[in-house]
Amino acid sequence: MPKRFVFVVRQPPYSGARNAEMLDQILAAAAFDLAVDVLFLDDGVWHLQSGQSPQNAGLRRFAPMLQTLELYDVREIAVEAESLEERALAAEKLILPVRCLARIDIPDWIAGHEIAVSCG
Amino acid sequence: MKFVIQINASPREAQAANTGYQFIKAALANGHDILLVFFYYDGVCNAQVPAFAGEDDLSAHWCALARAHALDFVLCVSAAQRRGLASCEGADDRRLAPGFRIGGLGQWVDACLKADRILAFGV
Amino acid sequence: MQLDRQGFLADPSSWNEELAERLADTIGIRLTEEHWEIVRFIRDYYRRYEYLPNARLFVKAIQKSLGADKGSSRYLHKLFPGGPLKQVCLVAGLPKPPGCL
Amino acid sequence: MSVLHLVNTSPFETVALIRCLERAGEGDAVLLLENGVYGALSGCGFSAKVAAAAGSLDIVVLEPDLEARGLDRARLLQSLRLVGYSGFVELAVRHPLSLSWT
Repeated sequence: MPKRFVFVVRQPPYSGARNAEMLDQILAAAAFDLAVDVLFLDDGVWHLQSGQSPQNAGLRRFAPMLQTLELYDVREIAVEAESLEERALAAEKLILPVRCLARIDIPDWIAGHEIAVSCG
Repeated sequence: MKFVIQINASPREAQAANTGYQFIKAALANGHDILLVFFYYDGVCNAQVPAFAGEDDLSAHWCALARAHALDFVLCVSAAQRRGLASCEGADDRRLAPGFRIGGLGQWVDACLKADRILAFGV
Repeated sequence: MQLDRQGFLADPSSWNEELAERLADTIGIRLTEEHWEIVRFIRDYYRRYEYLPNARLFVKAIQKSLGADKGSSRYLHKLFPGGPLKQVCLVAGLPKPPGCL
Repeated sequence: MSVLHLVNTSPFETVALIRCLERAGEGDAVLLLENGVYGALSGCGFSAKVAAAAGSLDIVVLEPDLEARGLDRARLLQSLRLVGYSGFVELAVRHPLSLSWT
């Protein structure tokens, strides 16, 4: 059976080159037609906030890049429901369709993978 | 067991690279295999050679370890390019400490598929 | 037409179809409709995602959008023998993709 | 598959330790290393949470990092165990997955 990857994103956007580099690593696995899931936790969920316009801060937009997750058949884009709630974010207003997982179900969900990678 | 190790931090900013180094030594001492040490994010800075000697220099320790155990130390090319450690004009490994080479995420994925365990040091 | 040290268009906003022909000329390629299809594809990709794929993803993205015949290294190498992703970005007036040597 | 969680930041500086404990599953291990070893202290604001989690998790402290920081065993929560780098490798062997928390 092919190995299932999960990438866990906990850092907010605009964390320097890290954002693009974490996406490169996720997509590298996806490019091999592997089963790849991404989990946004804690401040990582801020990546999914709609309406980000960092141009006036002199920063590059990252949200469009994240949309390539869908293009390359990343299997599941999951977020933790509590992480959204704590930040007053609504799942249906995010920039990508996501699967919401309750905090209590996170350990079992992660345990269903063969390779876990922290992306900061 | 077969390990893939990812080093994500510069040796000058955090302890994580040193921890990874200690872990690899212990894993080898316990009879495990290290398929690949992949340097990513600021971890590519482990391949920089300091311009002066004297301070404890992890890159020298990495070199010795790579030589002693014939380990494969790969820097992600785009992470290295972003930090000025690889040129954009050709495969130029000359600015790297001996023992390190330029490679890509494809090698990391490949090694992960063959490995029993994947560990990262420094997020 | 101003080029950078690696032969890429210095000012991407100055790109137009006529410049594309001249850029292609610098790498010895005469653009056919097959070339244009790939050039338009990568410009559209970059406009939408503001990010360039790596070589492997590039092939995969073409596969999804133009079909398996065109989404193959062999087909793309025939069109752009010096490295499809790098050369198509050069012709399309886009930045040099990271990771390309 | 069980997870080896690595926590390498001080609980006085970040919430990584608490966030990790909230997502660790029964049978997982949590290794406190580097500045994360401060999370093994007793009598601090977070200590009760760590002690409670030690019921269902294997919470382990990397001894060389503890020594480096001049902390002796007497100041730590009772239920935690200490390992060296070999013990760290054994933990990685026992748990197929690993996640880092910063």
